[in-house]
Amino acid sequence: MSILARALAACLLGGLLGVAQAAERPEEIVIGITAFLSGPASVFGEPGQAAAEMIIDNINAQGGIDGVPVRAIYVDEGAGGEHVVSEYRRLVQQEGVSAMLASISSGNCNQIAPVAEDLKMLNIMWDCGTQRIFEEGDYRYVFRTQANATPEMVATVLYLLKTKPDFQTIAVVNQDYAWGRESWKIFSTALKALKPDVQVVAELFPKFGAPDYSTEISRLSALRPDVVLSTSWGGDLDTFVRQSAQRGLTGMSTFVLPLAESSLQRLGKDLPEGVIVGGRGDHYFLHPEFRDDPAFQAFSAEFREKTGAYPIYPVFHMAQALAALQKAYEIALENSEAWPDTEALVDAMEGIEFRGLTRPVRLREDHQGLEDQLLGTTVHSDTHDFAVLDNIMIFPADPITTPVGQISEEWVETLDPAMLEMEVDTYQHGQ
Amino acid sequence: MTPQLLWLATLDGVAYAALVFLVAVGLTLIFGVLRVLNVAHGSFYAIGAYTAASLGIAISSGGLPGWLSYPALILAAVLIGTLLGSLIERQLLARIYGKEEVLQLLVTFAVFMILEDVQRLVWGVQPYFQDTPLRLLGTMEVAGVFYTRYQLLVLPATALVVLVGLRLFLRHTLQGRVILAVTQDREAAMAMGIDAHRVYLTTFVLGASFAALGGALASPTTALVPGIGSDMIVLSFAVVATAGLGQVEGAALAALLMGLGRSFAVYMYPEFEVLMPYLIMVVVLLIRPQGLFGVAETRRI
Amino acid sequence: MLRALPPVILALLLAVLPLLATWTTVVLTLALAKGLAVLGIVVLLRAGQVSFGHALYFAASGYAAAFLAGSLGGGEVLVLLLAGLATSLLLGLAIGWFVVGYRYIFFAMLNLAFSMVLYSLLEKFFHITGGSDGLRVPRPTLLGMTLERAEFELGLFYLTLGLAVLAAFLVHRYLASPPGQALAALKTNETRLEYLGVSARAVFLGGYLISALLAGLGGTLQALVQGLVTPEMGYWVASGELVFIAILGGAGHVIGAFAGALVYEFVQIYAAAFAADVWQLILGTVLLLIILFASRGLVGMYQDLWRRGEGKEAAP
Amino acid sequence: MSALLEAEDLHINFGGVQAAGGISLTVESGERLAIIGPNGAGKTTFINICTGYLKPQQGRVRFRDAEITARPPRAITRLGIARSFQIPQLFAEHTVLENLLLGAAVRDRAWRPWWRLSGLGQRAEMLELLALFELQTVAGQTIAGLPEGVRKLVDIALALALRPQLLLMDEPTSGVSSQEKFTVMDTLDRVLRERGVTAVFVEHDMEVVSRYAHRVAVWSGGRIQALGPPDTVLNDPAVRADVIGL
Repeated sequence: MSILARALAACLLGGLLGVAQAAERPEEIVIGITAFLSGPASVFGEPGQAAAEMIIDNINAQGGIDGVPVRAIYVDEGAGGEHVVSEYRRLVQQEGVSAMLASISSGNCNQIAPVAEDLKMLNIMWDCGTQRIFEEGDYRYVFRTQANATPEMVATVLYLLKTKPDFQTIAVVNQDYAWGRESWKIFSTALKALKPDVQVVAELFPKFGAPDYSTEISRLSALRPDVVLSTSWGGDLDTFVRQSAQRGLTGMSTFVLPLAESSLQRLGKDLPEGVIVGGRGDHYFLHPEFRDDPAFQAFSAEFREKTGAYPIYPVFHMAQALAALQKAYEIALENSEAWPDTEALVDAMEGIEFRGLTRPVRLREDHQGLEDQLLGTTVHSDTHDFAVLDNIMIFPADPITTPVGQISEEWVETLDPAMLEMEVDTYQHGQ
Repeated sequence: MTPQLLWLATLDGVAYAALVFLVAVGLTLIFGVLRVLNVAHGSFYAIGAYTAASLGIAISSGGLPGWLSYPALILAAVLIGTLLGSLIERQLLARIYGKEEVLQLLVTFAVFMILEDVQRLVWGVQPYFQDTPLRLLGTMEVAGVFYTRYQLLVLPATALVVLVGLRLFLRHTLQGRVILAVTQDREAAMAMGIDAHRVYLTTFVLGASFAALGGALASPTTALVPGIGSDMIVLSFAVVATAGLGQVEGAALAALLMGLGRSFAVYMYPEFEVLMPYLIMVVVLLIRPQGLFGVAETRRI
Repeated sequence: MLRALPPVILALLLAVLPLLATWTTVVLTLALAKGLAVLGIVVLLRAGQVSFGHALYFAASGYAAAFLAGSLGGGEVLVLLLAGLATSLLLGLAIGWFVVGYRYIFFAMLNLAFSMVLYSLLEKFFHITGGSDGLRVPRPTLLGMTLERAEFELGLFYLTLGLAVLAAFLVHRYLASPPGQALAALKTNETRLEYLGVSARAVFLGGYLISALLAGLGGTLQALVQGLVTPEMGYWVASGELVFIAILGGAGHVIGAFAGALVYEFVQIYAAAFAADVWQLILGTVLLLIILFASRGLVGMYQDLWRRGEGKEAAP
Repeated sequence: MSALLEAEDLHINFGGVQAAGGISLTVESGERLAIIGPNGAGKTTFINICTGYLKPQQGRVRFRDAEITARPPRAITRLGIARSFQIPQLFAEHTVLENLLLGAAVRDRAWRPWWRLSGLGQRAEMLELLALFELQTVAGQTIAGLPEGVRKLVDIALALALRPQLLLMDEPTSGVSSQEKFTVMDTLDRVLRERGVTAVFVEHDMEVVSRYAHRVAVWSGGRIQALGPPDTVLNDPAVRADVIGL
């Protein structure tokens, strides 16, 4: 009769389906994955989704996990924080998911962690980098299968000081949200600890997803800082670098972009030489230690054929998260005959060690992943129509990650300049 | 605030104001005649931008000469302005002129929601880059800083052409004077036998084309992503309300005020950049509710 | 009174639904919370005015509750509700004092301007407001009881339902009362209202404060059930949505606000599940059809349907 | 008889047109004063000034020794002055009865937000007032659907509902058919006398003026050209020429 009545009947039907929970061996393992599938950040979410689909297809091709096929449901972070939280809750309560891989944005990770703990749902933070979650609370159901802001920023400072030890001024243009603000706090504190005489000439925080940086670029062009740092990523980073290159700012200052590994191919020739680039972990499609590894080459080729692009760090992070989940199921199945429920999976995740496509990662007792950090400097090459990395250094995770139980911003203040002498594996592009 | 920074802030402010003016002038023109605040105006901006980008990509991938991308901007604007403008005015707005103001406002809000999804369906969610028109013109150095000629010269020039052109059109052509007449006093104009529907259609198409032109011109300077429509529309609300609804020249000055306010904020208090336009709007509306140039209507009993 | 039967049945069904399908609890609470804010819009519409910035109070009260809950490490729901109401009352007075002097498009625009100022402040001052990620609202106690998630959400649902029914009744009585009718009189002839001996400004300020309180109440409830407040709660599109729902539901009757909010929330949830990126298209089209063919909204259609059922000619 | 309303040297002009160029007039309590004059002579402007809708550029208005020159209409109404309008000013979406009840509610401060307007105690009084003007049959109809003449009567009834001491009426009988004109004026005259209400009314029909007015003021070009009992003023050749000879 009225729309109202039909709508209510529909949701009654939907409700009944959700009530039957999976008790024993399910006929499929459903996992929820949140990622940016719209907006400027979709240049991250789409490859992440493609990687997940590819890996899950491969798992199912070998009969799934212990014979049970895996299915993924994707939630678009682009629809805003509230949508992600309510969709997350709907998946857990109505779709009966066994695990959740949540999210790219640090903001969403902050909001989801307590909700996951509340819903008692295994939650793997597959890409977000905010270190505050594990430092401000201890979680049973929340894990991070990759590093966090601290090792990434400390490694970047070390690489910057090893390659350009005598720069005087620096400016920052970060996105105005959790990641942008916190990463700058850690980077600037570490830099002051290791090189106290550096002067910060400008701190700019344009809106997340801002389409136009012309005013910021004009201001930086006038100030001419030695170094311009930006931890922005995805579409925002592409826009910022393109507009800076157009107006010659990249020629005047050394750009330090700790997340630009993900933009190399998209920026093409717009990304000049001499830019310091990081990959939030040891992720690089020409990774010196794994370039010749057959599994790495096979994955990279299959991914390129499916998406037309080389894998970027969100792809490696997705691979790591799924590898960890698979390993957890293996461990849980070894421990007991019954099909692992969430509690069994969570116990298996404690202190787990696993390998995605590059160096292995180990989870500490505070559920934080220890992941080595790779950085390099861009150089144009004749083999690819976009910049590749030279003078690559890989920093071991342990010395540059905040010890368990300490707060990053305080620990970073105590860094000792002697750290600069740290011995690090270094590779030139040719090798 | 050295003279150099002052000069730079002004240049950035003018470039940004030019863009905002193009969108705002269309909005104020439509309100002046139809007395409808077109919430869907931001969608014309966005779709104009996407169309220009698509044409540009087609040109460059088709191997055609780069300079063709300039006329492509105008073509995109006219195409979107006429197509979408006439479709919406004839099929929707024409049916509700008699209805209450809130319903007219909501029809355009509904159209805005529909077009937001249409954008997503047609152009997807991936960012679009098409900066041939910008790159071809190269950069120039001003006060030690490199500016793209496109942003420094083309945008303000186009805005000026549109402002002067519109002024001449409104004051010195028959069609223009008819539009002015309907703006000043709709009942009197109708009484003199002016065909209101034709005037509404031409005004709406003209206004929509300006917004699409604003979008087309902006496409080389920014990444095109879903949501650029909603940000631009609320900013042009601020410009139009500050200038005074229906005031064309007023919109130019208000856009300049907002552009400079925003760029000076980036230089002095970056945190206030986003806040400036609305702060200006609140202050102006509190002092002069009808806007800087608007005329207060008194009620006769 | 036969005509009132189906809505009563639906209301009872609504009350029982969360017991049948637990996942609907949060959706219904969100819909009722938004319905309260839409009820505020209905009050303003009765005076012939539209505020295009009313999500300002929705967001401000939500953030007030979030700050208070954050500092108290949870606090009590009733205390947080009072904090939310106090915030929208103070803000409503401060902004209302200026805004009630304006009418029609100027009233809409000035409200929009104030809401965008708040939105920019919420989004920009990261260290205070959490910026664009917003603030988490730790779970407070409900009537003194510390509850687990499921019980808390169910308790909050029934509290929201109670508040919604109470608000609907009070607003219905208010709109039929002398100050309420004076609000409607303001719409048709403000001059004569002054000539009766009452200040139109005072009448409108009364209506404005009530609508601000309703929006504030809605915002606080959403903050509590969602456990999260974001600047988007106060963005202009959110204000537009409130007006949209008022017209969708039908501004002629207080129930329209809640009917519209329920339909809106369910279409949003279901569209997100089945047709992710066209839910705005669906809702936009529904609104167009309503405005063009049934401008008295769902409630209006229901009344016409019932009248046609009784053989009487449909209302103009 | 004591002076009820004193206007003193009122000046106001709109863009060069002098709507009031030194108007001084005293209205005695209990009298019926008619105001006649060509259109645009400033008759309505005078009412607008006395009721606070317009602020005079010069001059003062006093009501029972209280200064009311620049007071807003709502304050002046509360003091006991009501007015009806040349173009009826009513609440179009309300019924006739609701219009009057709203007036009564404001009058008696019956302003509780939980009382029902339709349930107010003044309902009987308002129905009786409507009955005086044979309006009880349309009490339940909304204003928007009513003909001009009926709306004019409701406009006057609404002013009376406020129980004023002074009633200023702007062309009360315009829009009413000529046969009904006198029945309406008889009723009005009786009601005003019973309630002891002083009335000033703008009128064009000289028959009505001579039959119902105690005194007549002739307005021309924003000034009072003549003032006195109807039979002397209406027969004055100067007045007949440029005012009545229209």
